[in-house]
Amino acid sequence: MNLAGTITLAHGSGGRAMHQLVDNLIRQTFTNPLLEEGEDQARIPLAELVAQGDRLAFTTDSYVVTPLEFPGGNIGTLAINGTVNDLAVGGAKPLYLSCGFIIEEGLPLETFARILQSMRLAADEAGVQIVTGDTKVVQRGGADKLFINTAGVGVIPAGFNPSAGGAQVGDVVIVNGWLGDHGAAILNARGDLALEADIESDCAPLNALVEAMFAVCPDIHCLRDATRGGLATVLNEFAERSNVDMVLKEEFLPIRTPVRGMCEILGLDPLYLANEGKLVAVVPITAAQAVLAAMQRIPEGYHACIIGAVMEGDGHVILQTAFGGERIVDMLPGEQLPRIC
Amino acid sequence: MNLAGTITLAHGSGGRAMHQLVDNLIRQTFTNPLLEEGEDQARIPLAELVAQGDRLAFTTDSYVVTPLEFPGGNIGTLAINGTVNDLAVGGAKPLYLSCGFIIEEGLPLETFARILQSMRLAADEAGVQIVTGDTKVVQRGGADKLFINTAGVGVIPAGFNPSAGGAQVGDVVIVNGWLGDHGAAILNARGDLALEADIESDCAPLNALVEAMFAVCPDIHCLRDATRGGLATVLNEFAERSNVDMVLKEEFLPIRTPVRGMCEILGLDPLYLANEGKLVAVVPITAAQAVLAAMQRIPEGYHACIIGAVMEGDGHVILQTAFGGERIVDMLPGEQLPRIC
Amino acid sequence: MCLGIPGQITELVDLEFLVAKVDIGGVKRDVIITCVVDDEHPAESCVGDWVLVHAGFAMSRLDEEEAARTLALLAELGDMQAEIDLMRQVETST
Amino acid sequence: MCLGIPGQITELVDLEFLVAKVDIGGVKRDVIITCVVDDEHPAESCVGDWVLVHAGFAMSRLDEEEAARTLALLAELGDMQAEIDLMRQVETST
Amino acid sequence: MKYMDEFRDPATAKKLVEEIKRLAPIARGQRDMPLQIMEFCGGHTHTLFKYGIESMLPADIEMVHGPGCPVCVLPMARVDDCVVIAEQPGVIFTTFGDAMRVPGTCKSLLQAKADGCDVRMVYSPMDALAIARKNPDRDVVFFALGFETTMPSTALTLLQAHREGLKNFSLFCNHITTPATMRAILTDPDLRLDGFLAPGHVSMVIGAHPYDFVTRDYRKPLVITGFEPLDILQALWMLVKQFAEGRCEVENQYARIVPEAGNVEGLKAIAEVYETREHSEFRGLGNIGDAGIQIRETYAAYDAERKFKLQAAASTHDPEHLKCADVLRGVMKPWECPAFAKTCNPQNPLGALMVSPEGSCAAYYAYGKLAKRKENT
Amino acid sequence: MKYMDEFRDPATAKKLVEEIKRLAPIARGQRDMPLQIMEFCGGHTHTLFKYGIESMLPADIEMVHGPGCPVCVLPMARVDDCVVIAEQPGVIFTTFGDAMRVPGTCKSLLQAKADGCDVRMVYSPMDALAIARKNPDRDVVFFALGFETTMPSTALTLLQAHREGLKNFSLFCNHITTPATMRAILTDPDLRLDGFLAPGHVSMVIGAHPYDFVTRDYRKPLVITGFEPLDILQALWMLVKQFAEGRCEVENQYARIVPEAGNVEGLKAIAEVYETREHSEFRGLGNIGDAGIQIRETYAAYDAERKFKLQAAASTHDPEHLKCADVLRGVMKPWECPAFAKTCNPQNPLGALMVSPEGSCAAYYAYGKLAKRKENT
Ligand code: SF4
Ligand code: SF4
Ligand SMILES: [Mg+2]
Ligand SMILES: [Mg+2]
Ligand SMILES: [Mg+2]
Ligand SMILES: [Mg+2]
Ligand SMILES: [Mg+2]
Ligand SMILES: [Mg+2]
Ligand SMILES: [Mg+2]
Ligand SMILES: [Mg+2]
Ligand SMILES: [Mg+2]
Ligand SMILES: [Mg+2]
Repeated sequence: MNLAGTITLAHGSGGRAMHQLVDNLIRQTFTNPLLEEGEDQARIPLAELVAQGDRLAFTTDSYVVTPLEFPGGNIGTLAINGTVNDLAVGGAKPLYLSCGFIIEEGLPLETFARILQSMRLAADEAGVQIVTGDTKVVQRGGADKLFINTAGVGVIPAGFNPSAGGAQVGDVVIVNGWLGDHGAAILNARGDLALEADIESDCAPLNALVEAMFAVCPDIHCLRDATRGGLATVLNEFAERSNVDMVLKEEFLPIRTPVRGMCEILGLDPLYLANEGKLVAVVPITAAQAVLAAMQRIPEGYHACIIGAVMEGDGHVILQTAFGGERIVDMLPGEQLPRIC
Repeated sequence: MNLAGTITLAHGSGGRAMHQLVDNLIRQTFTNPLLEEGEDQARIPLAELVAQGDRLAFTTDSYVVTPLEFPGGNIGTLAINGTVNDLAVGGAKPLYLSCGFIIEEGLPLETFARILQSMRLAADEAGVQIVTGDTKVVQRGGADKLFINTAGVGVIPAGFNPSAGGAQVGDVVIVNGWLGDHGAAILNARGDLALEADIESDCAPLNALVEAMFAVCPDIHCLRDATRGGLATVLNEFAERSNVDMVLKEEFLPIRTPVRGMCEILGLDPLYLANEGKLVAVVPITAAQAVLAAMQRIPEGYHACIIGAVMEGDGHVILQTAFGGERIVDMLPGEQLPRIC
Repeated sequence: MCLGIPGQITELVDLEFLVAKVDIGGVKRDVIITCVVDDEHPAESCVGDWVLVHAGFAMSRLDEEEAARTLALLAELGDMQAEIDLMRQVETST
Repeated sequence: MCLGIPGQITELVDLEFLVAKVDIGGVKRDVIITCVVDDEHPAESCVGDWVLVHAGFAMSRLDEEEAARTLALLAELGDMQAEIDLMRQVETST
Repeated sequence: MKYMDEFRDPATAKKLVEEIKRLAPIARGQRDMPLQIMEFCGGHTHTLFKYGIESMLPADIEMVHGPGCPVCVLPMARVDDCVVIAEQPGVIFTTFGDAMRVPGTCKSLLQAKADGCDVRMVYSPMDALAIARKNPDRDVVFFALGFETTMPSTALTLLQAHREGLKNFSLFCNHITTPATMRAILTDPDLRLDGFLAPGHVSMVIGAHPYDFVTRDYRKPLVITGFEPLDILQALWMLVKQFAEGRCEVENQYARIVPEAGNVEGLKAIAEVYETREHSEFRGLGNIGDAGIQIRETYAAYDAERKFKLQAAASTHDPEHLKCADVLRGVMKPWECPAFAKTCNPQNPLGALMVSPEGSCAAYYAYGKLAKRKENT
Repeated sequence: MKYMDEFRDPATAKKLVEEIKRLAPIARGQRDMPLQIMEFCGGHTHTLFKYGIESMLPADIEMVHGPGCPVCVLPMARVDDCVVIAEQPGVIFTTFGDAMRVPGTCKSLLQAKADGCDVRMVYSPMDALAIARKNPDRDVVFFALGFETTMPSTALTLLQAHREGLKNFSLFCNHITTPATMRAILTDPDLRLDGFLAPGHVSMVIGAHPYDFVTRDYRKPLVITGFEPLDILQALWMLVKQFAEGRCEVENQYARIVPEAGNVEGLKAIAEVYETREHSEFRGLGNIGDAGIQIRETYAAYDAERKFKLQAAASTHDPEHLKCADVLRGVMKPWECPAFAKTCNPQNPLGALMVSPEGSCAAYYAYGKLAKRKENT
């Protein structure tokens, strides 16, 4: 397909222009037999699913990032990995994705094609297929360039049942590496704070990592990817739902220097920064070393470490500071705003 | 939840405000056991699915309509019925939906709550459950008030296999009623053409209708809902994919007077107007009367009628005019624009 | 060129600016009636009148008698045609 | 109030408008150095200097000697403390 | 719908076609070619194709599609001017939907909109005026386009803006007059035409007399015609009757809408606001004296051309391989254009004739499929 | 990170705490209440809570959280003024993130933004100036807020706008000076304070001498303090030493940043652009003569207050049941406010003290959870 020019309303009209965009660009990039059917819905043999587990996992996320492309990824890689990860942290093997585009007229076709291409690569890396989709085009000013929704289905093997409410006193808390990279990379890439930093989004699929973890410990108590709201928010969910306290050791928290630097400049707390390739696991202490070792064998887990423990309590996250004090790490009321005072 | 005020960026931040919105408004409105789990993904027993058919149907659509609310429905009812219908026209029994909101800050909470409420009602009417979801909030000017994506899964009973490529010479073409109501209602509701007409969107779930149709004719050759691009676009897809001609009789086409009136004023062709509760079926002539009779017993099929037949050809849609002539009804290049000349 | 549709004036909306509501197949729109108002047809008398609407303006009155006359002529032509057909049949059959 | 962070000037960006690039834990930002430039410290000499950055302005020079002195004092305090601890131990053990 | 459905009756059509078929050989007489009837107006072309009328006509009659489509005769340079205006900061450019897709030298208004210009479709120039009232800090320009049918509406809108003292409303005037355009066609040495269907809606404004020169000076019979299929068939019947009976008159098939003298108020508004341009270039018609229209000096404040200081549009000719001009003048059939259905198609129109549903190229493109199908089956 | 991590060393902290514990009883002497030390600056409050320092201190010392948080002392009426300005058509209202969430009488700037105002967060007033350069057709206002630390940056930005002749940039000046505010606290008859930690970053601008009146006139020892946890512990140690040794001096713990004489260029810019207001109302502090700051007549063109003709903010008092003023003055503890943790909480702050991470109410809200947990376990 000729990639000169931009997306116009015609590409979302339901007519010939839309069919050409869908057939010659989108479908061609994502190509796979289920998608090729070209019906209003993908049709997946249930027998194939039943062979892999006993429950269907089903999830969705919309992606609205600005800018569309940033160091370490783009909205397309986020859309694939984010949904893959939401399936994976349920213990599921991610299998099939849907993909809904909402495009602001004027988006260069070439940008769109590039994002599609990286979605394809991300899907291949995660071992999933995009089997159904939808494309809408809205007026100039009616959207911010491009939004992507993905929904995903996967299959959860029998016996895997991680849950935000499953943490038990004595469990340990593990993350798979550096915190806050994605949030800092986006702040940086947006450019309106005029900062320059060598920070890349951590955007990555976590399904291989999760598979390795379950292989050594089918009884992972809690498992979540730490996206919007960061580590702090996920741990607050765990603590509240499990009615225990999560106690973190500040010096165990893996935070890169430029991320710390950006936080110091802007008065932000890295514990609330978004990640797109980080998970938090709560595992029985007896399994902790095995899980950690399994994680550290997978690239997405090279920097996995224990950051804290589950203690008796009534649903708080507590940070033991390196300085020797303690403080509550509450869920934030809203977005963290850069501050100067 | 207190519905005074508006959606702000805090509601999409991942923090407390978002959790409150999700828990106290969205989850409470959609409430069902799978959703209550509150994990990153819904977990659906596969055994329950296998009991209903042999294939999983999976589809998605994003909804971007302006205005959000219009006679006959709103963006929420569209989001439920549209995805229910895309599952149904694959022969599937629609079961579970995901739901992704993209909200422009400033949307009145009360509007959002009203739309959620009608989604719940639409889901109940269609017999589906919203089991997983996502909420994003974007800056003012970053979206047009509210976009909704739904993805859906359902199960297709063994033997049902409608397909755009399945039309055979001699088949008849059936629609379930008045054409173009949704497109005309939206044009009217937008108000920028300053027209006043008593036209309601036909937004409706078609799964009960489809079930009734398959009950009398498991061998429906083609089945699609005629949404964007209207009847003309669906029939062009059928014709091209089946490599036959679809020949329509103009006097058989059910079009309400005000829809015709609006089309005459604006120079539009009702065959390209969107519908949100209309399907087009191509069925063997031997089954036509049985299918029609079955349809006419269901409210969404009261006005079902035969509008044409499949003839030998190379993929065109031909309209035999009431006046005695013939013309090609091609797919439009882009959106139909009102014209004056 | 020049899409124009017959509609019937149902209501006067603004006598100063000569705005009236027109009904076209059940669809209503405010149109400017400047071009169809004159001494013979003051605005006040327009309700019920048929006009040709183009681009939001009533551009001409529809002369209902002329319309009837044209239709009558066409019908007559039909009769004439029927006569001719009949004559031909008669000719053929004889 | 008044979040301020030490950073090191790595580059002069604009001598006329007194803009310099500052490095803070690997993050760089252009800041205005008007307040840290004087006859004794001309702009040209600033690269390598540590400054306190607030709201995009270098607001003060960081006196590295003073910093060292403070740290030394604190370390000394540590030694003193260690001495006291030792004394106490000796006292207790006797 | 009243006054529409009655004029779409297939039974009556059948009778009319019979009559035409009966009279056509007589009308054609000794001509070696079929009778060439030009429907001047794109609206008529649209009806012909929409109802499949040409296929009903005897071989003695051949329809020639005229240039009566305001977007079809619009030179690319004028679309470029629209884009230039729309790109000014603060401008809201308003237009009928028709003009949105017409290609300019590098982009259409639809593309300009996608690229960020505030281009809005309106149903009426009065709606553009309402936008101006509602946006006092924006400059609202209406693309005034069309033959005499549309001129009163834009003139009355301008006069209303003037009455209200609105400073942020102007017209980009690209109106064109029918009789002058017809005269240009009639003087074309390449053209062979036997008669005209004249545009009914133009005529309701200008009346019947402006066509007198056609019968008087050029001896071509002419019937003013409505837009329903029976209107056209009746008008064709009236035309063949004129030929058969050796008459050459201006007749009015569309008497229910077209008064002999036209519309007094409409003509008054036109005369008040507009005057003819000395030079005006139209696509396919070249520089037609008297056909182009501009806003009088009195209303200069409402003239977008003056307000935005547009250069007099350079005479831009279409690229050599695009034959829109020849098709417009009726000297070439669409399929004879080398671009037809190849590089130029409805998805990607190179010329305006492929854009508008009234454009003959677009119509033949669709019609061609049908014809091909008929051959095959 | 250099010059930060060294001042966060827990081993050194332990030694300092030991020293403080050793000296505190001597310092306290015969007082029946603990030593009341006010950290004037919200930045210090933040450090205290972030590192859990209060829990390390002996019972002889009680920290009193001062009003040194520019958003905390901002009267609601000033936020209302911001919203009024932001609502003007064409305005881009720029601000530090801190002020975004502060409630006004009916909305915060964050809500004004959600309701359609163009409110943008910036890191530096210079970034606001850059926005003004890039948007010559918009009016860019910067919300100039803060104590002396921030005043040079806004003054220099204004002077730069003046040099460039920018007509579309202005400051909404709400600066406030530290010594005048301290004097207001010291004259409050309700208050009992023994000594001060003085704000390190204000001091780097104004130097050490402006505090002389505190020791001279009010006999309260004062230590200028940095923002790392060791800075605070060292300063507290210095303070207890003063008490223990019977001294009453202005000491400078933060000599690495704070020069004796302050910052010459910064003070010059302040003097050039700003002057004190006659009347200025601050939350909790009432009308403090000399504390409020306005833009001099010479730079009136850059003064948003004049440009948008704001009424002199009516003296709006907080509703009776909101005790922000008392908490700010240090005469009431946050939990004594009847709204605390009930109607007023971080999700739905009624007062600014519940908004900012430096606000004592927000800090105690979080701290309270911890305390409660400790009781339980
Ligand atoms: S085919 Fe295209 S280029 Fe050729 S005459 Fe028609 S519109 Fe013009
Ligand atoms: S609890 Fe709220 S209202 Fe009470 S003093 Fe604190 S901030 Fe003010
Ligand atoms: Mg999700
Ligand atoms: Mg996610
Ligand atoms: Mg779709
Ligand atoms: Mg945008
Ligand atoms: Mg998740
Ligand atoms: Mg779909
Ligand atoms: Mg659909
Ligand atoms: Mg989500
Ligand atoms: Mg909007
Ligand atoms: Mg569909």
